[in-house]
Amino acid sequence: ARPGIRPCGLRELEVRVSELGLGYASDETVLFRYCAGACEAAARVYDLGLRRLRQRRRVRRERVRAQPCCRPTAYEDEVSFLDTHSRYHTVHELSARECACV
Amino acid sequence: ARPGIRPCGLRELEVRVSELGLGYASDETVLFRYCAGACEAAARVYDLGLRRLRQRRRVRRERVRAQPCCRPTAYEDEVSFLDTHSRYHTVHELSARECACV
Amino acid sequence: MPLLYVHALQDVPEEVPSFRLGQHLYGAYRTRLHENDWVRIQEDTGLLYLNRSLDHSSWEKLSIRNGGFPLLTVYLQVFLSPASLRESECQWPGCARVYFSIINASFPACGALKPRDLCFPEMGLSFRIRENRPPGTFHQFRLLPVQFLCPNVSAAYRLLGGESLPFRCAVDSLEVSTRWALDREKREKYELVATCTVRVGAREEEVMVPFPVTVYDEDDSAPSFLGGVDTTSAVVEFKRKEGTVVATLRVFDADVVPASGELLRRYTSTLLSGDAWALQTFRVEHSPNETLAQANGSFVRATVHDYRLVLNRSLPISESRAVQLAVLVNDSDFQGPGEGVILLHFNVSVLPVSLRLPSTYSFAASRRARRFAQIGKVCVENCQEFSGIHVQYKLQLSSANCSALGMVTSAEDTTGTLFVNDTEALQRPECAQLQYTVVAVERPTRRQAQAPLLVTLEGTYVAEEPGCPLSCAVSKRRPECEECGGLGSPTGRCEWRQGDGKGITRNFSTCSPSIKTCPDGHCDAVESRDANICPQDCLRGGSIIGGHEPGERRGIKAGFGICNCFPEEKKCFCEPEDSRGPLCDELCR
Amino acid sequence: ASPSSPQGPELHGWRPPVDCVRANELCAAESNCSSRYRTLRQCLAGRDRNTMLANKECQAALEVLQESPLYDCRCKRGMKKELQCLQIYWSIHLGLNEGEEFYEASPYEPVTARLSDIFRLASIFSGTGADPAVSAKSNQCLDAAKACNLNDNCKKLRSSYISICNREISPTERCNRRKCHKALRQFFDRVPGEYTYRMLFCSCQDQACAERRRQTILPSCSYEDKEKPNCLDLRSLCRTDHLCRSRLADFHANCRASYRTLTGCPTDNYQACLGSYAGMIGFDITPNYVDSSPTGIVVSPWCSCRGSGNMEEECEKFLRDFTENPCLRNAIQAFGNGTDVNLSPQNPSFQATQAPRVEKTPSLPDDLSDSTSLGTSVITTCTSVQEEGLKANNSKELSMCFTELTTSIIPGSKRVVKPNSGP
Repeated sequence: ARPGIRPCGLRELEVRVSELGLGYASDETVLFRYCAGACEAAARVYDLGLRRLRQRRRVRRERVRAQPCCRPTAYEDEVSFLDTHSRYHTVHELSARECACV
Repeated sequence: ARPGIRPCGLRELEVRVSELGLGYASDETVLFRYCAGACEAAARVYDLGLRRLRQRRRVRRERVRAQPCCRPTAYEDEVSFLDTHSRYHTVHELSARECACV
Repeated sequence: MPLLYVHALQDVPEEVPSFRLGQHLYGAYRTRLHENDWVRIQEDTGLLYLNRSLDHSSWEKLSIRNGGFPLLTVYLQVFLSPASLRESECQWPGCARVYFSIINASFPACGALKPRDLCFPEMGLSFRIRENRPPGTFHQFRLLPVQFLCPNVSAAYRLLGGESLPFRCAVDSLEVSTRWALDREKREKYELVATCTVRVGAREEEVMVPFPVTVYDEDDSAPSFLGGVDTTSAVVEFKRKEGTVVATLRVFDADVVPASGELLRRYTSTLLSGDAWALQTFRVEHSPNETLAQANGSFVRATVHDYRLVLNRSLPISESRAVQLAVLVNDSDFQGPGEGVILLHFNVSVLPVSLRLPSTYSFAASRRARRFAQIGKVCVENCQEFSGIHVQYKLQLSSANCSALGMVTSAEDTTGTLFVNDTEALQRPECAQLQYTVVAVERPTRRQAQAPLLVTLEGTYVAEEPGCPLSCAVSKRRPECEECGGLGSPTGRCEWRQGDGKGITRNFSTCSPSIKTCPDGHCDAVESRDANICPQDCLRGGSIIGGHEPGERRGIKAGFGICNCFPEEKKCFCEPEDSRGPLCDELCR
Repeated sequence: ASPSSPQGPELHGWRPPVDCVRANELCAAESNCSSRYRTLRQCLAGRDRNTMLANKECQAALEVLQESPLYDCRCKRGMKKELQCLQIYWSIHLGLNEGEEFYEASPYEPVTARLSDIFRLASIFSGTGADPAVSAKSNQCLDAAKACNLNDNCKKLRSSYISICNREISPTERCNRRKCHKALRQFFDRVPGEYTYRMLFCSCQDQACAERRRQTILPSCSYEDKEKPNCLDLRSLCRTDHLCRSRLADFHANCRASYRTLTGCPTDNYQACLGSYAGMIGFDITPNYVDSSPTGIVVSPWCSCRGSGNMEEECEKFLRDFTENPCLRNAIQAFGNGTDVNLSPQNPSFQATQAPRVEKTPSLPDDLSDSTSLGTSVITTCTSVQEEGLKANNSKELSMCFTELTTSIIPGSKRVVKPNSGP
């Protein structure tokens, strides 16, 4: 891994609900957890083979991913907040709870 | 998914071992199973939120994936073959066994 | 009707054979089919004859019981009294089987039979005669049933082979006999030819068939020293490990019995010595091998027995003594004359081993060296020869506070490896020369050797590049490799080894702390102290992704293209050079 | 005891055989039979088997058991409780047969399936539709590997034995041979012959193909060893294990060269021979190709006849059953060329297999063998072998084959009396 690229893991960010672009008008701040980082060490022979076959155009032109993704493997159930019209909302699976290279 | 882009699933391809680019000089043919296809329907609130935060540069410039990947969730144990020098090799996790949008 | 003569050769001249038939007829796979109501034998002459016809119903009963084969093959047993063998114990040489194949068809006209069938049995002739037996008759050519059923047929037989051979065919009785006792050690196979001139009416024809005789062996040869050598001397010095072969002597035996299954049990070897210590310290290993020995211009089988004197336990370096051992070899089956026993002599000198180190050691090391960098090797005299000798190397600090180095012992080649154990002292200007004493201690005797050891530090200390991985092996391109250091690098910088690029090869491209020691297919004593030093050699229980050949129990023996590793994840990757582009282009968003 | 006798009405106590596990249950349910069977097992367990078998009680037990279903029970390859069935079989037959025979009756039921069934399925399974004859030009062994790799079950079991047999334990220990043999047995037991035969018996035009064929069972682990044991010692070792003993007996029963059949095989059934050959793989007696010559098909167990003592001929005869066996060679070639022998309809009821003694066909004019007149029992003289002296020689067997008109002779006289002249 070159300097600066951390391996895949859980990151945290304090954000206002309105920044999430979900359309809720709320000033509340929530903790947004997400997955980020490199998955270099998680590749399998599958990835090597798929990449080579894709390079040789042996794989049909479909959405194909020849490398693991750093993605959540578990989510936080829900988060609730009061909007500016004094109405409560609950949002499911907003934050990641666990991450892995898949 | 728009016409032509099939949903994420298992695909099969008969390939010669030498085509996999792993360095094995073998004429044997194996069945290579891989995951391909679109994951539109699998997005969560997490993805929406992360995409928006990345657009707003609120997420540091790291490898971040704001959309589910079509990836194997299980692999075939192993496949063995004889190379042109009459030596056997066993390769682990070459083929996908199950796929999912993660 | 006469069927055939059963002949018996004597063991001793005065023996008179007497023949007796078993009660039953046996079928396939030795199953008892029926009482023998049809065939009788003449007690004195051994003539087998049909005493009662085998009618169709009897034939059918026998055939059904025998499994309904198209060809009814049955046998009866002929016993030689006085041996009181039971029906179920028909064992050669006291009992033999006579097979009858009974076909449900009428006998052809004599003229229709081919000369070959009028002269010789259809399965051919083949004899096995034991050596050292008095001469006697073992065959007679005439086919009695043919003679009985085809009286107009006349057959004259001859045995070709020349006068020098031990067989003769009597002109009148057509009996074939041995002329003298056979000796297998002289010749074990005779490929004779029998001829038969048959006259049926005006027609006369000659037929030839092989007449092979195999001579069976007896244990009539005593063991002897191969090449006359019964004594050998040997020295035990550096090779002191249990199982070491100290010396070998070979015994020749002209016999090939007992066969391999029994030989080890019946051909015994006993270690003899007046010295109890010797009996505990050595053991004998016996391995027989069949060989070919020259006899009268041809070859016969014989046996060579190897007797290896082997260390039964590892010897401490202090042990020093001279011993004489004998191995009593006993061919227990040998029938004489005399004893089948010989004595092999081993004179063994066990020398002590003294530990000597060179007068002084001096090494140079870079102040930029990283932890576990290997500085040099120490080794007592002849250490490369040692086996079964356990020497431990230690380092004693002479100069007060510049402790930077460590010593580790490699069991395989009994050397000590000097390595950087603490980089903090390398940064201090006052630590320019590190003085130690290296001590070599042998277990279990605790004998020691010492030598002064001086390490001169060179160059200036440089702090580690930020963001560099702990292990050189992580980098998978030359630039990122050489701009970082890693555990085990003597210069503070990793070294890129450019491979030959020939498929899966031992010479794969990789980033290494020191190309001299890693990767070399061997996870040495220093490298095994931390997984980050040389995962290429030491990875164990992890996975190697990509074209590779695993090492004997660990590491990468051969790899394809560039191999890099992630020790924390216990993973290595071997990928072709051209796949160094980004793992995922826009297509896989 | 011997393989199934002609079907049809119960002739002289003949009954259709059941498997030995079932026969054992039937016997256990019947007090007389179960007590005698217990007695027989005690007789066999005794140190000196022959002495034990000679005593009255053991003899009585044998007599009773000859009438029970245990007498001619059989087993099936790959059946559930195959090993238990074989143990029961041998517990009976070690009692019935006095001592070791060169050829032993096969405990398995005769195979009726034929090679042609395999060819049809082979092209279906492999999906290649490749008619074996067409693919003769291509590398058949490589095609066979492909067919296996494309079938999940075959691929999985093939990969399993390869990875086990190819795993080096230490510099001095090449592999774990016991585990390798077990994995090989599982492969040949659980994968249909359409795949396994193609890998084992593919026909080759070049050395690379032949070497691939030789490598099928990873001989460096499953077959070769530092030294070659004596073949008779190897046979004895095999016979100490019921499964190995059964597979060897089955090989002899189905592959032993017979001069009286079209194909050289006892029942003209190449499938039976190939099946029993493959059945020995994964045992001490594992056979393999001795070299990678494409056309010269020579197979052999890993053994030699050195150290045979006086049993050298018997050892060489045992080895020839592998190395110079026309039936086995024809069967392998037939499979490789995609041909099976088509037999004109024989007397279907007469399915009995070949007698154990291999006798050359007596040189009788063919027509004579049909002109049988009842009441005259005919024994044709066709052979008189080793009529040599009894005591000093190894004349274990004197073989005579008789055609003889009914007659009577005067015992004791050297003179031979003309036929029908009466005493």
